[in-house]
Amino acid sequence: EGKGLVAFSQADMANEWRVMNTKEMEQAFKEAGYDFVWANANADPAKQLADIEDLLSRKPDLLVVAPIEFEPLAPVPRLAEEADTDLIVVDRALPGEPGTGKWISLVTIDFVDTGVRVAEDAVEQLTEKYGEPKGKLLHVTGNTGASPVIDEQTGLDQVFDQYENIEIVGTCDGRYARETGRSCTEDLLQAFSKGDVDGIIFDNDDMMMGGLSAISSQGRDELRGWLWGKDGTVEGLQAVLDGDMTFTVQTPPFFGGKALEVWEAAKAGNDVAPVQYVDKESFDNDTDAQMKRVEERIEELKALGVGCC
Amino acid sequence: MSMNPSPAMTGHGFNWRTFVGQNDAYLALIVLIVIGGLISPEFLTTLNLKNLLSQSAVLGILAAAQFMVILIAGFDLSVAAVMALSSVVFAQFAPIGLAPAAVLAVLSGLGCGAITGAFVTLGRVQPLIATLAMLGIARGFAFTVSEKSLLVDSPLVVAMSKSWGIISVPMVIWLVIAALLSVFLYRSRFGLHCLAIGGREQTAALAGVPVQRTKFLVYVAAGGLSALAGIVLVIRTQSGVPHVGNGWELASIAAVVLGGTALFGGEGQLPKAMAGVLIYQTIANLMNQVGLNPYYQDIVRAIIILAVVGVGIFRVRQSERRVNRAEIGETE
Amino acid sequence: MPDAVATLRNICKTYPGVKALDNVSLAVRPGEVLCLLGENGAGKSTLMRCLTGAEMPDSGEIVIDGTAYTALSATDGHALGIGMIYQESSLVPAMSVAENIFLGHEPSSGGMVNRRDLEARAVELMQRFDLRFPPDLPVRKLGPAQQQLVQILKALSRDLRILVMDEPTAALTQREIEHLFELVRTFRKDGIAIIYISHRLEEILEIGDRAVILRDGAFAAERKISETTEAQLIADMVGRNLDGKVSKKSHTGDKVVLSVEGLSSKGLFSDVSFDLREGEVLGLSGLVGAGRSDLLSCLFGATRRSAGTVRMDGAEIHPKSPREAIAHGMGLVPEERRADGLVLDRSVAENMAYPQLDRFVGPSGLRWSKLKAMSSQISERMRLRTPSQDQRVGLLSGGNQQKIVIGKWIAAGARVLLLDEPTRGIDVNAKREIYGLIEELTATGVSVILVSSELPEVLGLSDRIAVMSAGQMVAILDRDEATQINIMEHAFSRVSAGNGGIAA
Amino acid sequence: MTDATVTPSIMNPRPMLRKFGLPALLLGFVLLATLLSGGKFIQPDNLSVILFQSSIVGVLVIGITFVMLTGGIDLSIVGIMVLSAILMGAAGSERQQMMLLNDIVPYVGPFWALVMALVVAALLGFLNGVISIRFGIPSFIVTLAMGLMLAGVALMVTGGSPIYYPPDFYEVFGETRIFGIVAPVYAFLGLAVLCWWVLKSTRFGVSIYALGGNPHASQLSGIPVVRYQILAFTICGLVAGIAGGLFLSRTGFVAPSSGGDLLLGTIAAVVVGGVSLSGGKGSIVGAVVGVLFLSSLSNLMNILLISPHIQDAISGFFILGAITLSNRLES
Ligand SMILES: Nc1ncnc2c1ncn2[C@@H]1O[C@H](COP(=O)(O)OP(=O)(O)OP(=O)(O)O)[C@@H](O)[C@H]1O
Ligand SMILES: Nc1ncnc2c1ncn2[C@@H]1O[C@H](COP(=O)(O)OP(=O)(O)OP(=O)(O)O)[C@@H](O)[C@H]1O
Ligand SMILES: O[C@@H]1[C@H](O)[C@H](O)CO[C@H]1O
Ligand SMILES: [Mg+2]
Ligand SMILES: [Mg+2]
Repeated sequence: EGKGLVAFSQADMANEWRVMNTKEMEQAFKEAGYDFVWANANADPAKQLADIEDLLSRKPDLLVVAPIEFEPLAPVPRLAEEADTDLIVVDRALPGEPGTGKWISLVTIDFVDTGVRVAEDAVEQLTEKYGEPKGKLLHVTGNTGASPVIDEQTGLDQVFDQYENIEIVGTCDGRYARETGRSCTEDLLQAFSKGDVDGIIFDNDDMMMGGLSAISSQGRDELRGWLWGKDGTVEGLQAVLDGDMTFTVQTPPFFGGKALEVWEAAKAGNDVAPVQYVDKESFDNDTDAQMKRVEERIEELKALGVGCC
Repeated sequence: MSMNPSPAMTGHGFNWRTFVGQNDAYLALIVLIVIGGLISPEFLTTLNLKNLLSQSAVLGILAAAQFMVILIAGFDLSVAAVMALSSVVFAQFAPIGLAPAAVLAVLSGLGCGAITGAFVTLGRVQPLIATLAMLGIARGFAFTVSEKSLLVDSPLVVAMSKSWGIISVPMVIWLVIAALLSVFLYRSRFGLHCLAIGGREQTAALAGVPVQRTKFLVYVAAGGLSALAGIVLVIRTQSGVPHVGNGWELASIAAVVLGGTALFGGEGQLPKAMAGVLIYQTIANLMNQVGLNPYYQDIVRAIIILAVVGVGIFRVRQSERRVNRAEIGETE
Repeated sequence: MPDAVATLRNICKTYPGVKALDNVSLAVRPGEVLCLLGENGAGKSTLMRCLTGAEMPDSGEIVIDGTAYTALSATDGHALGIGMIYQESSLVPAMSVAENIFLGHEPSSGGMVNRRDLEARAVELMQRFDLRFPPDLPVRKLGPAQQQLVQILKALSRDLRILVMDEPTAALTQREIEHLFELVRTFRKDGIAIIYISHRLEEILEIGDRAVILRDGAFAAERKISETTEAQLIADMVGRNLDGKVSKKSHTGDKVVLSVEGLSSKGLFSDVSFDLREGEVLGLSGLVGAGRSDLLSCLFGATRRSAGTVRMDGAEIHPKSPREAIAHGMGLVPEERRADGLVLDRSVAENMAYPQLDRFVGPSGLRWSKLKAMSSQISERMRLRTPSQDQRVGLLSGGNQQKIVIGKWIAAGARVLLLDEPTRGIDVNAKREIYGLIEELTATGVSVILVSSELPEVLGLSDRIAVMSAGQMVAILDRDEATQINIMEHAFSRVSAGNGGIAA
Repeated sequence: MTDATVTPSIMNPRPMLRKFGLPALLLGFVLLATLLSGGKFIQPDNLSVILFQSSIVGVLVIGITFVMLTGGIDLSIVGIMVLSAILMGAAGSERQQMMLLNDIVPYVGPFWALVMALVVAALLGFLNGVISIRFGIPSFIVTLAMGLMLAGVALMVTGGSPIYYPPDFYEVFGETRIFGIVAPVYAFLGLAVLCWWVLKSTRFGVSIYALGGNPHASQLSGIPVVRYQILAFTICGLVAGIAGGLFLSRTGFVAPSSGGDLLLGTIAAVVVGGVSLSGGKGSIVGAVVGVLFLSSLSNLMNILLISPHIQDAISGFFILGAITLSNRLES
């Protein structure tokens, strides 16, 4: 009936980012006339491996994997080889050589770079505040051990290691979720009174929103404008406009169109780059131009059906 | 007696109901497999059966650990965390050599089991809470060993993830463990003592069964088995994964109960519990096979679990109705 | 006289709020049957549990073969050849007969058990009692009597020098009791020391050599059986003289309170009809398993009725739950009081109040003071021995527990009392008190259906006696025409010798 | 009572220990925490943070206590909580309606959304009760399945996306302070007091303990066992629904995957608080103390900036130690 079967293994469906990621993936391939099946690994690497085995035994023409993590999915390229199925990996990477065997391409985000961008903005702000790069920061992280958390940490460290007077004085695992982000912030605010710290870095905008509730509730308004996030969600961007968050990096969840393009090109015999980075954009509120861009971005996202009204 | 002979007391001819009763878990599995074959053309292929068996191996070994603990009327919520710990220990030390790495991994599991066992027996901490605490402890240690997953780059491990027909290394390890343990539990004094402790601890103690020692050993064994599951996980994923297995503690309990084990101890057969694992895993496999939207997969799984356990219980109730009164339900 | 195999010296044991044993000493010699007597809660079981290692005494010592121990473990007890048939069930319901018998000392080599061997040995033991059920049957499928027999086999399966039997006959039929006594006599010949606890004095007079009587946790008296009488033993137990015979005036009125017609419960009993009058005691006799308990629980709405009608005060009733039966004025004292009659973890007061909690609910919730006042009033009336109304029921002795089970129906004002073996396993004094209570209650118009396996009790208390056999009511005898003999004849009437009934 | 066998127990030190051992242990913890944190732990500000953080788990614990007293368990509380929060947020806010990817829930306005969510929560609890009690399937399995099922339903209802724009009510409620303490804390403590009273002073409460201790004897004493068991599950469901409201009022946000770590936390708290898994034993007070203890521990570790990696390990050892010690004190 259709042009062929495309199977997609999704890491989890725990946040809006993943939901959009799945929706767009499905839409892209279905509109192009393919049959589309997918499985949700619920953030469990062992389950994701089993999902991939199950999907491959249906002999799809293409397997798209959005890995939970790098290491535990090491067997995937070999499995694709054995099943004689094309493989495209999106978002996070897998061990092995994209562009060899059945693995056509890796379409990814550079998470280390995300960490670097956040850290550089923090250095800039602190330097502005004190006239020299110094200050104390708190860090509310995503799930301990998750690969973006680790990579972004690497990025942060790369930058902060250059400034001996900038220090991360407290860390808490906010598990990428809003409520836990709030609890973490509440506790950290108890540990550090007014004047003890300059700002807080959050591993995503959702946790930043939870942290913002804690800040309002505890009357720690001195921290408004000294929050960093990641993802560039509508609410996050709104917080940038409101001056609560100072900076966020957008990580777009849309890989389907790109994966389709890459696959069809490869099928047509064209050369495709084995590793491709999706563009990302930083959002800041220092200048009017930046503010304008944030407003625009909010509208763009709304047009895509994300965020509201 | 003249009025109500209990089923087991009447004659020795073949009794259809008794047969179904004694083999319910296997029959449920067969029914599921037949249904699978009918609704999905790929279900009964060699490749898929190999996948299914290999996928079941890790949960299967965890369920064997869980089975022993449930048999003595406990629960072990730490199985998956101990597995994760063992997998990272193994991965961490694999560069030194696979054998020493495996030994250290198993030791880490036995150690966790010993701590749990000591608190349950000497500290009189309820098993549920002791193993819940161990869940945290083992995860903490796992993250301390390695914050992120560790790739095991050994050619041997890669070789072990190959398969021959439906035979894979994880499957073989699982089945060997399950078979040995089944025979051991059925034939040994230790196994009988576990049943007695789970059935009525007070009675076992009065009969001179070394209750505390047996319990302690069960937790140690469960720790060791969980660690073996961790090694099998490494074979499957080529990595040690500190955060793997969230939710598997409840899945292992569900699988064991699907296999007809009494949830509160004292009754059960390991081979049936293993059939329960296959039922659990077959459901997951089938849903992917037929491409069921993941949004509905949890719902379907829930319904099947309820149905299998419900039918099992209904059947037990039917066969025991007559003699219910004879049960002396001492509340203790 | 041979030396003692075991001597208990100055044993003391205190439970929260109760001094269970107060400086008790006792010696037992090989080849004797030492009977231990005392009222409920006198401390008999506790003393013996100290001997077998099931319980640790607070002070005192246990001397065995010249070695003094301050405390034994269960394992020590087994190693020293001390076995006990416990009063409460000591079986694992889900395990087989054979597994239960050999639990803790399974014949094994290298830790492995040969089940065939295990079962063969079990069968060998079972033959001593003429028991024929399969050794691989889970014990929970057995009736209470057979379970009791398995417990006896379990004790006998070990090499014993001392055998303690705590109420071994409470659930047995006459025939099984005789088997047991034969065994006891063989043991005596083999030089095994036997400590026998029973509330049935006729058994003690038949089998015992010597009796030690405990009262309120302390030693009260010692008697040679050949030189004592039932009356003497009773006097020792209660500390005063009591008349040993059961008798009761008739208070039967004219009004039919309960009228049962063609009542059946599928697979349990069928076509039962009788009338119960105001103030009447209707005895219900029969062999174990005849269906008496099932009849009571059906009347009480606890099991389904498949046919027949029940009228109360002329109006048809059809209780589908105990709750409805209670609303009609019934109360059931079940056979297994610990399992079915009490919530052992809760207080005396609460247990007394369960059937009528509504009565104590005021606008601001339960009125505990009112509830406890009721409870202490009933306690006093029943002469309940408890440190307070807040005491956990599980900590009281058997007789006192039974008083609570009955007391709650008195408190609830039940008009028809269904008593299932109300005096099983309780002492003479408590029995007496319960008899008195029945008399007192019937005098006020309460009607009673009394199931009892003790014929003298049924004969002494009942105004009429109904006999059940294999699920049918085969006769209703007037008090003056009933004798032990004709009751037994009726009881056996539907149980042919061939299939032996439950006792075979 | 005139009784010779009864000796007064004033001389016995055990009851004293039993009574005061645990409070002493808790006091010890508070002192230790205060010392370690250089006084920060005991600051009124911090205590109110702990209370606020405890409120959600606290409410869940109150609900599950009812079920556990009957000898059952409810593993679907978090599922119920999340679903009811989703209903409150989705059906109660027009703005949210436009965001839902699936249009299964109608807009009914904030008040009716709240009512609807609570009714659904109670119904789900009722369903747990009916299936497990009427069909005799262990509640462990029934509620495990129910939890799975609700996770699926939450995804279906929302199409996977979270609730961002619940009715304003929740935000206002979450931020309203009375004597410096936020309203959700009052909701939690108020519910605790109410349920404590219910268990102590109603026919239902007294019966719950009875049937948890011995269902058969309770049945034969005329207690409507089945009805009360089902009622306990229903209350638990309803209370989980209330927890959903509190969840929403903490961050104005709920996603189908929210609350993933609350289930084990709830069970830990309730068992640490002395509620027995086998029924008939335990109290609301104990359970609430269990929650406050665990929340304080986690708050303390965060204040002390203990690495998140080993926090779980530390609290594991702490729980084991505390329970062992309190067992020692009691026996
Ligand atoms: N050995 C047994 N095997 C199976 N069921 C038994 C056995 N003994 C008794 N029963 C059960 O007992 C019921 C009938 O006995 P019931 O207890 O009503 O008689 P009873 O005359 O009251 O005897 P008892 O005095 O022991 O209570 C039957 O329904 C049966 O289920
Ligand atoms: N485990 C226990 N905890 C608390 N009190 C107990 C316990 N066991 C027995 N008692 C109390 O100790 C006393 C002695 O009880 P014991 O069971 O030894 O009496 P008994 O003579 O065997 O009575 P019965 O004839 O009823 O079996 C009673 O007051 C009883 O309530
Ligand atoms: O980068 C993305 C997003 O930040 C999201 O929050 C989770 O998955 C990651 O891969
Ligand atoms: Mg006794
Ligand atoms: Mg009976």
